[in-house]
Amino acid sequence: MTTRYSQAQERVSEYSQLSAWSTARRADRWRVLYGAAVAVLVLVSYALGALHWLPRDPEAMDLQAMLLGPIEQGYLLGTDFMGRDILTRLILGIQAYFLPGLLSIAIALTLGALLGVLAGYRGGRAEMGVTYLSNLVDSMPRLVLMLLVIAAFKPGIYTIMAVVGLTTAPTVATLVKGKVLMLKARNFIESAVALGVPPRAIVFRHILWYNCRTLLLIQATLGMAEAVLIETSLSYLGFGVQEPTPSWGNMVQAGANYLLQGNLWVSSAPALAILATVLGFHLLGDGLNNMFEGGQRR
Amino acid sequence: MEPMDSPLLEVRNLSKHFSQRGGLFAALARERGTGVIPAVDDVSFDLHANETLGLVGESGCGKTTTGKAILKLMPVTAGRIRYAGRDITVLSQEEFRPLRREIQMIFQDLDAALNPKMRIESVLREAVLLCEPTLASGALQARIYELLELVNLKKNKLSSFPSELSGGEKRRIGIARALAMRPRLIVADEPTSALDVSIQAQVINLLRDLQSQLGLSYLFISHDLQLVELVSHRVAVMYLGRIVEMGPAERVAHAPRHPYTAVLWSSLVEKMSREGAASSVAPSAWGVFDFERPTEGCRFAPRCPVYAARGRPAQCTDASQAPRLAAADGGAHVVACHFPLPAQAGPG
Amino acid sequence: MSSQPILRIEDLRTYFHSRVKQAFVRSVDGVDLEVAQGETLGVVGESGSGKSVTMLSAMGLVSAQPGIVTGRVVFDDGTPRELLEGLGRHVALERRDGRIMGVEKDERGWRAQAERNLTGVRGRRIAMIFQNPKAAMNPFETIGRQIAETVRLHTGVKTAHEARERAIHWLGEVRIDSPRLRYDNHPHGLSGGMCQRAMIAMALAAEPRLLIADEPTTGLDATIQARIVDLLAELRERLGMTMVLISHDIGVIVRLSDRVAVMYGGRVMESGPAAEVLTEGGGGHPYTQALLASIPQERNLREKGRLPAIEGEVLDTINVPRGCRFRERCQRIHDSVRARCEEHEPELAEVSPGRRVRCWLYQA
Amino acid sequence: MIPGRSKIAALAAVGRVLARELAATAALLVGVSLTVFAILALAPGDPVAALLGGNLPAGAERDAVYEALNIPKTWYGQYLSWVGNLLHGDFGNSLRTGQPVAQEIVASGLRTLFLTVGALFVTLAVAVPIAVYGALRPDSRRVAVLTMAVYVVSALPVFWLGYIVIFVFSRQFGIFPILSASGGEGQMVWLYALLPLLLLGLASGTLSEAVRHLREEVARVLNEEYVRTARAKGASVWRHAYKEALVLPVAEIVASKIPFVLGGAIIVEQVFNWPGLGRLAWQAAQDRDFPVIMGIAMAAALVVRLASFAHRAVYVAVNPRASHE
Repeated sequence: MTTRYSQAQERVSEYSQLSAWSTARRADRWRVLYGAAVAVLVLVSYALGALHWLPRDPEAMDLQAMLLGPIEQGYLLGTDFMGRDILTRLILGIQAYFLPGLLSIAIALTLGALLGVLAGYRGGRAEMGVTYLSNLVDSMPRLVLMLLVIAAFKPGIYTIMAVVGLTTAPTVATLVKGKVLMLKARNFIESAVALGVPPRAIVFRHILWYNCRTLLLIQATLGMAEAVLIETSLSYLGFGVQEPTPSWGNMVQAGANYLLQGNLWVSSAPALAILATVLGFHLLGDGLNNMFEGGQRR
Repeated sequence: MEPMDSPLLEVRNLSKHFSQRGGLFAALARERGTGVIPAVDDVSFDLHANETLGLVGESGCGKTTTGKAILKLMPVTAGRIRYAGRDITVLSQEEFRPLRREIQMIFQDLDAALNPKMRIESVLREAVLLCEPTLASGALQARIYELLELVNLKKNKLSSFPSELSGGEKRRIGIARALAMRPRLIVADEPTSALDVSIQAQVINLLRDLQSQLGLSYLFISHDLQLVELVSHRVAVMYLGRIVEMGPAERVAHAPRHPYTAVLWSSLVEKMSREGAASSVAPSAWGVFDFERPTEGCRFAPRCPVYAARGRPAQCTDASQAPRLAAADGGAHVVACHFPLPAQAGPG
Repeated sequence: MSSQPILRIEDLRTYFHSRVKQAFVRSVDGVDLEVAQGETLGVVGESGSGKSVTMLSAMGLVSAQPGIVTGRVVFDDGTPRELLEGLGRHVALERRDGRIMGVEKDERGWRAQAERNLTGVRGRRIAMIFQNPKAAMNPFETIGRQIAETVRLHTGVKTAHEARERAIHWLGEVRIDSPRLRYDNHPHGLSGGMCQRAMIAMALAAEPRLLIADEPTTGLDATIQARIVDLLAELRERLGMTMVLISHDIGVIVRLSDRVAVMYGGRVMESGPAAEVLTEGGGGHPYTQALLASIPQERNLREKGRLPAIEGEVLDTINVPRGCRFRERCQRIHDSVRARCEEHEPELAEVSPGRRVRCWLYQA
Repeated sequence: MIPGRSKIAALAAVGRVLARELAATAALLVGVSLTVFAILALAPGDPVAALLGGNLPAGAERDAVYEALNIPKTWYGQYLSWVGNLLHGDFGNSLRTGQPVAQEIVASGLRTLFLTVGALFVTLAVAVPIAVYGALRPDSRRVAVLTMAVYVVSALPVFWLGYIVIFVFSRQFGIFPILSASGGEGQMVWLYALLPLLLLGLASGTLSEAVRHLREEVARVLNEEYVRTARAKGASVWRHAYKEALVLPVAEIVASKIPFVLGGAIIVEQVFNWPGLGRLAWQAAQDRDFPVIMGIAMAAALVVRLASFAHRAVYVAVNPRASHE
């Protein structure tokens, strides 16, 4: 299996200003494209759901048309065991995790960036504190913590997502700390201080804006994927959104019995929605990481 | 402007002690039983306007720490630093920041001055705006071009990222960034050690031209005695945190009075010439170890050929009689040694 | 010095492909070198000159793509062996007016054949030591065991105990203090100088015919550098070791080399006896002379008040100009040769016995 | 610089590092217990009293009852008595069954541990080959396909996949022991135990993370200078690289992925009616059975911290530099 390398013209422009996009590997470009498409689709669907611009009434039960497969009798994605339109319920299902997901991302990123800069910039006790917090959060499996919070407060999805945000913050903090230490290793921070750059500018412009923005964007995409997984798992376990309000998790759960009797579609439609979304956000995060953070851009 | 003769920078009894640190100094700390390591121990010197003082010594001798202490990049354990007549040791970071403009630093690491994700244009724009915040965009652009001119870099470099620059170009951008602040004193920490020989020569010439053009003073820190002697008007040789010899560059290089300077010089020359210089101080005469445990009094004693030749006189290792910098030949040339080398023409 | 060359490199080219610039980095762009038995060849050049990549290619240690594209490397310690034998089959080159613009390479086939060619030579007959020893030695293993491993791999010694004794012997040979105790030290427990000595001992433990030293003194303090140079000089005398010494530090090269090759932009610009080539004023290649003149030495400065620096940047071997690759920075181009300098690259022609220069000034 | 540092000194250094790790582990467990207790204390109703003394009337009589059962009033008093019991292995009694929590946790804990360790083994068995192959042949098509497959599998919702697997097995092989694992016949149980294990190993979301981490580590180490020296001296690359390229990353993955796998176990146990800690936790969350859920949280935290301690021990044992820092 031979590989081809070629050079088009004799003289290559002095320093061609190729953007990260044009120099990215083909695989990474595809990942980012697919991921971005999923993200846009989710955003649009969320908006549709929020404005109630839905193809059908999510609660309307068409008893003649129960358990239809995809594109049967005008139902694009078929109907569930009570004859309700699956496509509409899927769109509405996004309400269950989208805003809460954004909340958890907001908490994780702001707290994480703050703690990360503190730990990296000040070092010493602050760094020990963040490391301790990070290990503390990692000590408990997230779902166990969720169950504990559920047992204690019977919380709504927003509280749950706030807890998810809090528990993701140390991970973000560790990544941001890594960036700060990288800049310290190059004496960049010391050199900025020596130039006379005020600490505010060092932290916000140099550390956070220039060096952490792609990192935080990537954490946001992974955070949304996590939100989907958490929400659907909890509603599968019966703690999230309850019937009849649709959530991808409880739709899969509700369809499970029918699945075991051979009607796969009613449970698989929401499951595939979960798969496509989580995969989309993972690929988006991974693609961006390879493009901006990866070192292999030889 | 203060009178010509009073120095721009006065450093008096500067000391910087670190709490227990592994590696080289651990031996010293354990030796003294204290957890404290005197990285810089009672260092004093002056630097006049338009003058270059070379600070030379092996790695770990405290020369970089001295430089950074002057720039208040690290707290000082003891001693006073006066810049342009003002005592800056007592100033807080806030109070000191306006003065930072006048005292700039060039770091050994070529990437230190450059944010990896920032194009060169924004690096220079930030520096210029720090110095003259009210500059209009036209004047700002002109100033940036002027800076590129000063360090002879082409304009098309402005849109490059640091990763796309060569070593020489990174160093020149670092210098341009420092010059944007219109400094009077530049602490240059090993400015050329990471560069190739031909690029090194360009940067040395550049620094000399800037000195004559802008009237800059340099504290030139390096481990390369030859380079320091070449570039500096006066040279201070440091060993394990102390200045062991200081004086006019030619004298320190050609008529070294401290055995360590002679050893430093001969190991360079010996490395260069084929047969090995017939220097008065044969390098292989002293200990095989890289760094023997430094002792009280003169820290160089364990490696010092004169100490060995004179049958290890007690004076050298007596804590109470630690050698102090004393004039060796009428003022300008001082040395800290009980048995300084005779003032004959040395090697090189 | 006309004895049979133990290592001969002919027209070696090693390219890397930069995806960012969609172009070849021509690190080694047609290198010819020879090392005679018992001789020390100094290979001097600035960063990016290709001096290290040349030797790494000869030893098959280049992993980036596409790697070696052309060239012959012959190692002859009695039985001549071609290290790049039969590798032409795995590479197809596409040339446009004399310059390689396309490479099609079967990496797997190439690597398998190259490894076969090198067995019994790499590590056994040719040993290598590298820069920054603390990173180049295995941090997880004691220096003693790493040396003993070489002894077991490449000498008749089989028993662990005997290998240990040999390793201690070699530690003594490189003047490490109390070798029996140092055997159990890890690289991070030693100073830079000590670690470099351990690496030299590890190379010598294989009792090689040729030692390649890639920047052995870089990164060490001046006084430690001098001691390593002493050690290499002493080993050369005592063991009659043939050595290739790669360095950007002209001082080290002068001190140790019998013959010298000066490299720039991936090619040899000049080669010959060290004393002749590396003395100022000698009728050498403009690059060598300019390099010698720009060393921060006392005599260079006093005469002209400024160091005679070579203008411009070191060639980045992506945009290799037509004609001589040093011409953009050369100050000795005058009208009689200007046309040839800009059009055709000069050959490495012999100007006097054992002395070759790649410059039109020295060719008819 | 001391020549030939004696073996004892080396062991002492390792001992110091491990002691520090033990202290850190203890500090973290205290932190977890405080967090768990805080969540409980902030909960509405009077869970604390329930925790310590069973169902109790609210209001004024409560203080009298507290007195009687000498339940400390202040929150830290309650915390200390709870932790005190914990240390004696008394996790309190389940509000639902009245049984001592400790027994239930140990019994179902073993089954979950079996599931978790098995799943981790499956994850690594798949991840290591793909990562090593990917690092050695970065551009090969097969690696790209494999990596994509790993991503898809990792994004699959575990519970749905569980149902599909059960459906396929029950439809194709006609075996579907409705009752829990303990009830099934001999041969079936073994096979039956494999399904959740495989599922948790492949689809718990850790597979793609493991492959990416391992692949980066292998690629990085193969470019380290000391590996190049190994090739230069004709020694085998893997003999020099295996410690930093495989042993350390695998240990790190096991330690860092255990919490996620334990989390995934809750779902898988639910799908397969596997009587492990996961189901117990789910049940406890339903009934707000605090002693059980708190006991499980502490047990899980203990397992995670022990795994992390083991990882540090491996790190220090393998890497002599570690005991130097």
